[in-house]
Amino acid sequence: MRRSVRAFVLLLLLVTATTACGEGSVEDAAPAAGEAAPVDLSAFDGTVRIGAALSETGKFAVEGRDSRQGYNTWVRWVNEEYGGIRIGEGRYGAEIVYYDDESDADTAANLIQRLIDEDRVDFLLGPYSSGLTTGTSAIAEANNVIMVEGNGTSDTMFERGFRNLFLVATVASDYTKSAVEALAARGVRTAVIAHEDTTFPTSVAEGARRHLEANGIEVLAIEKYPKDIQDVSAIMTKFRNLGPDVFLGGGHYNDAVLFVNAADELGFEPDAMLITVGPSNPRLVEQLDDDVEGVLGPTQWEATMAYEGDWFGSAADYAAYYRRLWGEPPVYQAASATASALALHLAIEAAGSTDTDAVRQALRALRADTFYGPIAFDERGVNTAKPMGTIQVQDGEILVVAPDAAAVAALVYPRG
Amino acid sequence: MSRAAPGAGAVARRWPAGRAVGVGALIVLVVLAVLPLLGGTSNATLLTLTLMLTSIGVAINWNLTGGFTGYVDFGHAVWFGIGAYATAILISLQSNGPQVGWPPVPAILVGALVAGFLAAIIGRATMRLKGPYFSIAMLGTFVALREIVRVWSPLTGGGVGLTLPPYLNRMLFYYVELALVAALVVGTWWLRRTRFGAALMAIREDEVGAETRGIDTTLLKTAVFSFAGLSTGLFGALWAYQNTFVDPDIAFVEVRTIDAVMGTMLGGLGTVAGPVLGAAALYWVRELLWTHLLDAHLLAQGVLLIVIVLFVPRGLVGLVDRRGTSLFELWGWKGWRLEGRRLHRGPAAGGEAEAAS
Amino acid sequence: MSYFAQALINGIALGGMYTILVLGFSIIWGVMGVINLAHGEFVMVGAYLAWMASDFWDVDPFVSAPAVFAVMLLFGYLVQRVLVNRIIDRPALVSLLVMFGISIILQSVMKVTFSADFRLANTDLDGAWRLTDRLTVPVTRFWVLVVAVGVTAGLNLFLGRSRLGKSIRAAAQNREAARIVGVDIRKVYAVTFALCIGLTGVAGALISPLLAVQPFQGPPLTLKAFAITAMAGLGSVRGALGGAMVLGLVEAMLALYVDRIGTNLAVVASFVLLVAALVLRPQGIFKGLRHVDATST
Amino acid sequence: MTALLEARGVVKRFGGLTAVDGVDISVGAGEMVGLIGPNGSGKTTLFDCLSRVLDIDGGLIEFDGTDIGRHRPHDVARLGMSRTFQLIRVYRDLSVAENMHLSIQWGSLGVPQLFARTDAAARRRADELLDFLLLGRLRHERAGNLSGGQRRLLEIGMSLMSEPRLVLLDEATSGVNPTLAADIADRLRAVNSERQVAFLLVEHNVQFVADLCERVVVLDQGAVLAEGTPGEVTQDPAVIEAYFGDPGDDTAGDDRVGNSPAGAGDGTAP
Repeated sequence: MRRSVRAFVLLLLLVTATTACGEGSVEDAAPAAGEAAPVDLSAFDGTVRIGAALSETGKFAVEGRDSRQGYNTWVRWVNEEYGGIRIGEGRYGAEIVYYDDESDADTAANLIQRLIDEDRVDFLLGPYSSGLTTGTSAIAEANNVIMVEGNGTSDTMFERGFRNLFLVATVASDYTKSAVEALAARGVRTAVIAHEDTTFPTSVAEGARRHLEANGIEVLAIEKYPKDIQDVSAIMTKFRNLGPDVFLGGGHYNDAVLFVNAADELGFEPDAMLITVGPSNPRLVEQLDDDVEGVLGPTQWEATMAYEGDWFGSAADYAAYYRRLWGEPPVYQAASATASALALHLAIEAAGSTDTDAVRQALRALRADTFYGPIAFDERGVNTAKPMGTIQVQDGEILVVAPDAAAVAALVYPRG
Repeated sequence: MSRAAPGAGAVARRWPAGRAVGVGALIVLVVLAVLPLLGGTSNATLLTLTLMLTSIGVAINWNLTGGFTGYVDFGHAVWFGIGAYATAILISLQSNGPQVGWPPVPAILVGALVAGFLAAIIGRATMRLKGPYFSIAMLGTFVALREIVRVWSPLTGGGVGLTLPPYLNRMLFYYVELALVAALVVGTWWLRRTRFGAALMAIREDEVGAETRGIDTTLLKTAVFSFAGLSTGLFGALWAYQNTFVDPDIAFVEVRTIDAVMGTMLGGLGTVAGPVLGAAALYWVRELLWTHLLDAHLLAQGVLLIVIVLFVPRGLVGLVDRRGTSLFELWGWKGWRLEGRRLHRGPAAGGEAEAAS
Repeated sequence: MSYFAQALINGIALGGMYTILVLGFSIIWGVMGVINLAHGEFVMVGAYLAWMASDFWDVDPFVSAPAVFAVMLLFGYLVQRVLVNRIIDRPALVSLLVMFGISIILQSVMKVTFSADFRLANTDLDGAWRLTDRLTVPVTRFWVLVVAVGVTAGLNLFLGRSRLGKSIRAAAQNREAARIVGVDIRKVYAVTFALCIGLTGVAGALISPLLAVQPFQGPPLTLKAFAITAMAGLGSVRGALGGAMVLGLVEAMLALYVDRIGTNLAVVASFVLLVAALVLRPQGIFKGLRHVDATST
Repeated sequence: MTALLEARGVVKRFGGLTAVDGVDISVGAGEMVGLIGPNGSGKTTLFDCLSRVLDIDGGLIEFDGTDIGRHRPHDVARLGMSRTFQLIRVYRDLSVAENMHLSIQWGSLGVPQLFARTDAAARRRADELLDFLLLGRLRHERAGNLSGGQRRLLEIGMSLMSEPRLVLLDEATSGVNPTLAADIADRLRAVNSERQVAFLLVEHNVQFVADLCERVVVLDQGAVLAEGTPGEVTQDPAVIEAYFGDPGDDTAGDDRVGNSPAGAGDGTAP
């Protein structure tokens, strides 16, 4: 009999655990600790509540932190400098509710649902990465909540006909556009492409192929490789034999290391190397020093770009403001995040309300010049007004070389 | 504790206080079933509960082979991924080409069947292996199938994956999964009392002995392995439809296997209630760790895992019923026994060593 | 022709890297029967040590490797005393899960200490030797290969000739018999584990200029070690070299001769080979230290 | 009379060692045959071959006219040949009755019966057999709590549950006290005469074999050394040589590693 009592107690514990899990943890789940100082919103006529699930932990922890700082930059600015969002006659304070999605798709979905249902946010800002954005944007769509984002750029998610998803950044397939155009102008004839076989790099590579062919450059080969690769010698050997003018490659930071090293080891010396992720990261330049000289890379945004707007001022002004808040210069993921929030802000003001339909229409109609570049969404919800920038490592410095409007240095071709 | 008829089956002895547990389980089920109807239960809560039910379901399935049959599968999540992918392929045909995509119900069912079918083929080959070799072969199968899905891009969308039309009725999925988990619990409870269940346990205890006594061990263990694959495939198929998006790296996640193993161990290996209690508790503990420890949550999980394995080998159920299966009765454990809290080597008091090698 | 020759060089270079990566894993499994699921994490820790030496004191990984060996030897000994000692002879599931616990603890500790940022050590032994215009030998990998072959030969000698080595072999083949003839099993296991973790640390040091160092780099390396060991035979030193070379060459050839998806296929190949090797020939291709009969209870 | 079990030229090798070297053996329906031989002579290995636990490297095994050389063990069991093990294989955590229920005639079960609980008929049969084997009052005892001899009886009971026509008994008396051994002999004789079950007995205890069997086969170094009535065989000089040339040292390379702890105490000499 004692045994049955114990068994019963155990089951009661389970009930408690289950319900605690379902109900209690919503309250338990403290919002991820943001660095933003608490702002007194009582001075405003009301509050616009915005939700975001970002990766505090897991494989996107670094980018997640940058994105959060980007969003928080806007919150600080709009509440402290700008004086609140103008809606009709009133001035509304802005508040962002954050959760940590642990870089995990299930958790991200769970948290977005929670933001919509429990926290009753008016709008959503995007998570980091295409994978997480694809899953969560479907939930936003199904619940008719607008999500503006700047760090999930795969084309596939804009082919689903969603009405509530907007991207301020350049879509993945256009990552290489300005670089390819600049190279075509320098007489490049042939190219090869290698990309990691995951969502985002594949979108980039497919776009690159289109842009190359549109500019009359022949694509000699396209090679895929899996995640977590440890050796790219074979790919580079193949490419060396083809002798192309340009090599385009990329996926992740580690791939950039592998490509640069393998090219060096195999004596593969194309006139230009364009690597998707990596060259815009100062750490890579520092670690590979000479080997990375002359390598090109796409960038959404750089502080040196010649963009300016009525909000935040110029790109350089934004960078200075950001540095004041966080003690480090902004990477483009942070700028994209700030720009997403800014686009939403402008649309709310234009709509004069926080009503989803009104704001959606305002976003569609939005035409604005900002520190991040021009913003204008097409029918898919993608900002096609802003071109993708291209940087080149020159004497160990990362300089914008294309498009011409944003360039601060001339493209060096062929590289050293 | 009185027992019903003599020879009520292997199970009755191994599962304590059947009636109290049964009543308790029924109460939990009723609470979970009525909760959403009372109103005030948000979609977010439903989603949380659904995800928890998913991990409970996968743990129950893992326990079928890992706990009941003694074949510790380190690649079980592969069936989740296969179920998810098969369904996604069938449903998304409409958005990709001229063909008409399948409606969800048949797509989900066929998705599960595909997983079960593949599990039958692969299980037939890998279940010849014993102990860690089986585990490693399944781990290899997991990675190999994930990479094959990635390479087979015309069908699977390669690394880009497939998107499904969003259909997010949280209430519906919650009830479907609740019913599935309830059915699985009742099913495993019943299975343990049947000849089939007794035969599985005979395989776990002594496969050669079972075989010489006329049990077609290959057939039975492959059957239970395929069923586990099919059932986990079903959860995968439902998940794909809720997640609206699959790619190789989110459909095939090692963590799902690890959670199933850890949850089952925490609850009690080879018991009916173990995986349910364990997976629920793990889900809950993990939520706590994540919210309160952030960076250190992985560390805490690692420590927790080691502590469970070394010090609570019979799991939560074992705290109540000493006769639950201990880890030490699996694999090459023949010489080891657990008496009280301590491990002993050598024959049981007054007993004879069982056949080794 | 030079195309094939280059593929051969790439494959052998890759095989050298795999050899040094797999040795420690294979011997621990072969001698102690413990499947070290934290293997990749020990590689990662070794790589971090070499990176620190390179970044803070500007010491080349090839130079710091002996120091890394010593530090990891000590670390391995500690882990063995505190945890591994408790799981030897326990059911395989116990040791697998405990080793897995160690692996996530190491990941977590490194993540908290160093953040998830990528690091890269610097070596002076980089670049390439150009044999012809179309035929080059990667310098770093060449030296990794040299170390790998040296370590293999050394281990072979050690296991074959030295007293301690013979004890290790005896313990691997029949623990009870070894105990009867007076081998101190605990000591042998402690030495074996420490030695192998030291070796694994060296592997980490050597690949620190080749692969970016980060807390989550371990699991793919552990899987690779699995595949090679299962193919080659548990604890077989020569088998590790042979298996690593075979896998390196297969991957290099597939990647080179299949267009578009060759590199993807190479990864598929290593795991299909793993499963096939286990199902068809569980005892491995080479004769290992431990007798394996994977299909009987 | 055609033999129930007919094995010709059975060969089994382990690496370089030939454990069973061209053995011929036959057992007629309802016959009791003894199989004796010094340790390491290959008796248990031969049993493993006959019951198909081990694959054979050569020779022919027929059971009831069916070539079972490639059958799997459960098929053999379903044809009506069951066995016991030298090292007892009972499920220690189950009760005596539950152990019996695990040894039913699995081959005759349809799927619905597989998913049902043990039926009344099987329970009756188990109870009946347990009573017959003097284990009736222990039926709810945990098998692990039985004495060695009682477990032997239980294992014999399990092997009889499927109504076999031939039972291979491996060391039925090892680790059993003399009183119980006599009981076992008595029960075996009764089973044999009442149910026409044939037995092939591997035994150390030659007296036990001599009491039960009319025919004995002697194995040495994997080959048949002698065959005949117990009287003839024990007088055979070659047999005496084989036994005393290799004094009954229990640990000396029996083909099964790991000896039953109680195995050393029983009578091994002829």
